[in-house]
Amino acid sequence: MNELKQLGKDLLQNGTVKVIIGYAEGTTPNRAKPFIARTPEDAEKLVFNKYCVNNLAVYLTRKEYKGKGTVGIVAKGCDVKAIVQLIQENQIIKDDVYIIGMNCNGAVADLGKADESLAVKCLNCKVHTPHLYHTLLGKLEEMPKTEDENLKMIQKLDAMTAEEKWAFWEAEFEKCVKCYACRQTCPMCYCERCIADKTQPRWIESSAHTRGNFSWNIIRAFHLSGRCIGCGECERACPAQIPLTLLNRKMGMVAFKEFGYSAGMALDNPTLVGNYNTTDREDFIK
Amino acid sequence: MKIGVFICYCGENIGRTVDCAAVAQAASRFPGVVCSVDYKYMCSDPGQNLIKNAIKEQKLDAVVVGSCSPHMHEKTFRKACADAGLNPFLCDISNLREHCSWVHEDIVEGTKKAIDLIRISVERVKRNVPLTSIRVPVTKKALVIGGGISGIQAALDIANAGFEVVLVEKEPSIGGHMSQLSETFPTLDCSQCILTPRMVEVYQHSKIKLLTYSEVENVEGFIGNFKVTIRKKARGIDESKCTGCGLCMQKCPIKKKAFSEFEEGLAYRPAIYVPFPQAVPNLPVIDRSVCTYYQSGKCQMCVKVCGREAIMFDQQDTLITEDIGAIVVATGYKLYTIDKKPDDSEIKGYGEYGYGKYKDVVDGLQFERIASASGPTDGEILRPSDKKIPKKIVFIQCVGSRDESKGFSYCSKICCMYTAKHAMLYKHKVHDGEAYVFYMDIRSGGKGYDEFVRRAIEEDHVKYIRGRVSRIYEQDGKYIVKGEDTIAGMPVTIDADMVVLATAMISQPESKKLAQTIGVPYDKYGFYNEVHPKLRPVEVSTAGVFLAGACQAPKDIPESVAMASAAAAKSLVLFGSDFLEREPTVAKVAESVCAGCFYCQKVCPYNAIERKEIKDRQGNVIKILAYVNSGLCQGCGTCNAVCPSKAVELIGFNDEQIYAQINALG
Amino acid sequence: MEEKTFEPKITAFVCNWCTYTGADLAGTSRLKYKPNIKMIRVPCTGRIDPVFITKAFEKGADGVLISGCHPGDCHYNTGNFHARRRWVLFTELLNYIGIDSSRLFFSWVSASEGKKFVDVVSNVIDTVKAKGPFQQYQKINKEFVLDE
Amino acid sequence: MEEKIISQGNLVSFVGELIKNNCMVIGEDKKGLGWKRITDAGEIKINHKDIPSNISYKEFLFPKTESIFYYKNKKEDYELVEAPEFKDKIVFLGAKPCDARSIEIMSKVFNWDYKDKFFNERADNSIVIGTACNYQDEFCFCTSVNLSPSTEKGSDLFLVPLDENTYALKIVTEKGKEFIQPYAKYLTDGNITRTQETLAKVKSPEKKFESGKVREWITGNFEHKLFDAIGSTCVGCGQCAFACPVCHCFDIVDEECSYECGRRMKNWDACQFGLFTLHSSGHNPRDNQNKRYRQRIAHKFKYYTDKFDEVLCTGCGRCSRGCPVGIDIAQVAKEINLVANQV
Repeated sequence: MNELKQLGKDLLQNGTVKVIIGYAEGTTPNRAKPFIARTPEDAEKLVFNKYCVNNLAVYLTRKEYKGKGTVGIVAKGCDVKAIVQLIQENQIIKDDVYIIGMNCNGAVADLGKADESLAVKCLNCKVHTPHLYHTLLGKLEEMPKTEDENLKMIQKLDAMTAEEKWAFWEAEFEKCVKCYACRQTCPMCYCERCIADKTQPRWIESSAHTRGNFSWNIIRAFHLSGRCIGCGECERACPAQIPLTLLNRKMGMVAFKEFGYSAGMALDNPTLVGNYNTTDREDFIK
Repeated sequence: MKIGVFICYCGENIGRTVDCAAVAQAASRFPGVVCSVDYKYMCSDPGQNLIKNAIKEQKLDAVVVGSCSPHMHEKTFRKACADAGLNPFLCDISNLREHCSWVHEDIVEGTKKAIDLIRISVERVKRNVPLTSIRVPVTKKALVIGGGISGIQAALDIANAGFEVVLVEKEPSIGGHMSQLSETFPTLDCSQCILTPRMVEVYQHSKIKLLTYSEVENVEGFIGNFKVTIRKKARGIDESKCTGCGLCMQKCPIKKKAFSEFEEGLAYRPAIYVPFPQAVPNLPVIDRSVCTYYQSGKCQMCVKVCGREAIMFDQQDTLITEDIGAIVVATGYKLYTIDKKPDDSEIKGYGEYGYGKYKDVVDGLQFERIASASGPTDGEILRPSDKKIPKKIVFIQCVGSRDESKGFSYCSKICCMYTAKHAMLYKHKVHDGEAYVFYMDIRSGGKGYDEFVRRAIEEDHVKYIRGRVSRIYEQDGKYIVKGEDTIAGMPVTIDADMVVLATAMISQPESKKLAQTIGVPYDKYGFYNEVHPKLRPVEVSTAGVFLAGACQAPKDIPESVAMASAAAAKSLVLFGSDFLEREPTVAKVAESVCAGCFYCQKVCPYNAIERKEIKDRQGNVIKILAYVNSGLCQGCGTCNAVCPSKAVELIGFNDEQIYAQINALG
Repeated sequence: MEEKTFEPKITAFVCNWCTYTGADLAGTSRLKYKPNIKMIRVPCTGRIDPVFITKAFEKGADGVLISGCHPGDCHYNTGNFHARRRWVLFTELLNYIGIDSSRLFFSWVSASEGKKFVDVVSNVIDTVKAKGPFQQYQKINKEFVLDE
Repeated sequence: MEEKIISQGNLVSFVGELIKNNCMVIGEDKKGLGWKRITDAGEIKINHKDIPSNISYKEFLFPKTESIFYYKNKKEDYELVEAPEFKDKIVFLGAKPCDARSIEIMSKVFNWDYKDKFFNERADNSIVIGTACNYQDEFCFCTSVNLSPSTEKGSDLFLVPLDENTYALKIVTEKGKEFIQPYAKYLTDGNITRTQETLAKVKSPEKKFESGKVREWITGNFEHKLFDAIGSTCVGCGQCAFACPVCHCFDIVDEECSYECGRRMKNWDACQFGLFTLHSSGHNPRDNQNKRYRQRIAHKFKYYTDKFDEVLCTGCGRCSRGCPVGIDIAQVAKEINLVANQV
């Protein structure tokens, strides 16, 4: 990964970028963590490997970078999806980002464990090579084939009765502690004030009881419908291990099935919500 | 908070299924309610006085009236409140009649529901805020788009009332389709003769600014305050110098390269041309696609002959901006070209009729030119192929109209009449000729219209055959028309010399683009939609924009003119006051909350959401926020629903109010 | 026993121009329906936010009805088209969570469809009544009920 | 200190009887997510050699959400109804020393000027059955905050796993002694030497930093750029605070129950949230994540120690293990030590 360090150094040295949002080694070598390189010396610490699971696009919308020059970002395909969606939603300006695209062979689901199987998002990834970048680094390798247990679970849920579905989700949402790690790690949750924090009126009760947890998780899934780029950070961050990917991925599947829409794939795609077709489905409307 | 609740019996209308006294009693126990009364007729003067007095005496902060639908008396009660010094938007109507007493039978249940409804209203009204109507100034200048008869009429009416008009026409001359017509039904007076004086009047009118060969490029703003950008296309002529002598046209070496649009392709025109002799303005335009100078840099014959040095080859398009108060859209129609369409097209076309293949199969407008005294045949009926007089002529109605399988499902409305006219004109000029008309139904509603058709049949002996034509083919110089007479129940074959197709009227090809520019809704055919088909036929949902003529749907001249005058009248109503009063229920952005995702902008039907830049102390743009132009906003609230953080809220129907209503049900 | 006495609570969100007016027409035509339904008027179906629906369930609704102008008839041109697309997503989401079409209803009712309004409302009430109280939501609501 | 032996079988029977006596027995759940009320004694798991649960058992002392009182809307006024008193006996079963300490640490803040009845009702009714801990990973640092894997500090009763089927049970407090009295039948006499030998074998994690040094250093280095580097990657979720056994901040909100009544709620809050310090004026004194992370470190190692002479940390490592962006509090403290030593 010397090419990454070198590129980072050059970009910071020649002033192409102000900072580089990248990864550095975590507490142990089988971990990586987000890292902001500000000086050419910092660039020495940049790494990229299968432990780089975070979606760094979450940092792009930070206030400290707004209007302060170009920001470099080390981005996998899934991160680029987030970047594309953020550009579409006017959160970042395309020219203010320098994308160091990384050919990605998948990231480890559970950092620091002996079992290094890949994250769900990597199983069906269509962007091992990022679809938008300034410089592309890294090599693609053959990826191991893994069973998509997540998809199987979605299908299993689809087949359940309404009561069974409810029972499943009740057991999951009950666990929610409202730490909002799902929201905070999500690159698409950039609102100045989340609807969950709105107090007048309080549509979503801030208390972590089942009722408040239901409305929070339902509305969050709805707000992400057609916007979620499937990085899975919310689920990874959740201390209660609520399978949020089952929700967000399902909604992504709905968006694709109903409207042929995939979030973050192309800059000129019209957004899903915010546009309509006169022929949109309405068989559920009497 | 002091709230007054007023329950109306509406005679027995509410009282029969709702125990109004019990409702008032229950309401008096709601938190915040300081007075709760019931009365026989709340909308009557004594009833209203009851409200007014309570407001004054008890210093009420808000009022709930449990009565009929707000669509009935909201205005009445709001006014009563205003009269008593309470902001009218602090009055909420609870619909106890249409939504309760009239639809339920059991008085116990009806009363229970009425109490719930009042509770919802009380909770809502607690969150209402005083609002004042929005006053916006009015620019008293109209834009008329389209210089056909509708546009001319609208422009003249507005200008004659003393207001300025900008008339924009995309062609080099005004006049539109009407200027192409020979005679007009049902009077058979010469179209040019009645139109030309109007055209000249427009040209000479001190209040009308005429912009021909120009197109509307952009419309911003809102009712009373539009900012319109108009592209004035380069004619290649210095308008201030040209006298319209026509020498350039005569000397132009391009003789047989370009078909005349005005003559519907039945004649040629030079590269520098005035579309027709009576054109207004009488100024030529250079067709750059055929002019030798533009193609190869040579020739310049026109420059040589023009004594005024009026030719400007390097002239550029210019953009003109105008402040406009009202817009009349009168962009008219186009005729359907009926040739066979590609297989993937929604409209299949009529390849079997040979249009475009056989020169003597013409459409209605082409026949108008053939019959016109100023047309390519000087008014003699001659068929285009060999300039012979057709002895047998077939007219086919509903080509494209009323035909869902190949064309459009709507009726083009004027074809029955103009086909009868065509047949008559033909018979008047070719006395021994035979005229056949294939029709589906004869739709000749209108003053003198049916008489006109009867005249064609009875006096001029035009033969009407009820049925469709299946195909037309050429054989020995004749056109064999195969059809069916559905009344006789047998096939018909006519060996015609010429065929005239009454093709459908369709919307202008650019109609959708213009509609999106202005914000006019349109139907699937590209015709513009009025707000209400019966009661508001010339208004569109974008306030300050009115429709005239065939851009709305197929229609004939008298109807177009009437509609144009109506649109003019609507514009004049607007110009009658210096300020506009608008409902204050508009959306508003909380700037500290807005993240600038602009989903609101995407869903706004009125382009009312604008962008506002927030800069830091160094002048760097750090944030771009949504901003609602309250002049444009109509208050639908779609932005409010789609805003993920509810940074934009609809005043009058904001989240707090609706939340309170939902909560009051729990 | 409970089935017989159960009267469902239906909360409806209707647009001002079509369904609200259609309901007015049902009234002026003296058509009859059950009083289980209570309507909240909004300007346009485009204004209806999914949080209204979740909140209505939280507040004890056994069923929710959303109704507005037919596509193309929207008083605001396109509000209902945008609304419809969001509902496609939201119904799929709720269905996945376990709130299906026996609890959440959508309809287009124009200002002239007083009869249709009554049919829609009656169908909603009957369907929810047959389905029974929304026990699952009430269960998570339970801790909020103050014991007397 | 008295010491007894309890077999695995007896432990199950003991817990079975506790459950029968309506004790809330709180044990770690099977998935290692958190703690739950055990209803079947067969399910119990004394986790002395596996990774600690994601979330501590704090929620049973200081629930993630609880009602303070209920209110009823009256026409002119409100009627207030007290939340019901908490009377159940709580037994925390199998608390590692880093969990067992939490009640003592939190008690200080909940009994400082105002006596928080909600916490106290639960804490007073709690019995902590701790366990010696044979687990350690790169995130454990109990030894850096004055604890150790073998300490019985914080426990009322303390289990020392002697072998697969046998635990030594140390009776640590009077409260513990009183509690175990009725269940003496499950206990046999202990062997102190064997216990001591076992405890001596428990491996302690290396001491990573001096918490006192962190405290000292912060005093003079409030604006140090080190905090900027740490805060720059923090995403501001509350995972660390909510998983923490001793973080105790809460928020007060009112909630409607129905149209007529509502309740005032006490909910977990976290200093990493932007809203935590947001004034109603719109001003936010901690307007970025750097300041918020600094607050976390300062509260844990300085303010709490200044005021209560306790480090507000048990070294369980949950915050670091669960941090979605890999911020390791021990590493941060270590870095501060390094910087402090350079001066």
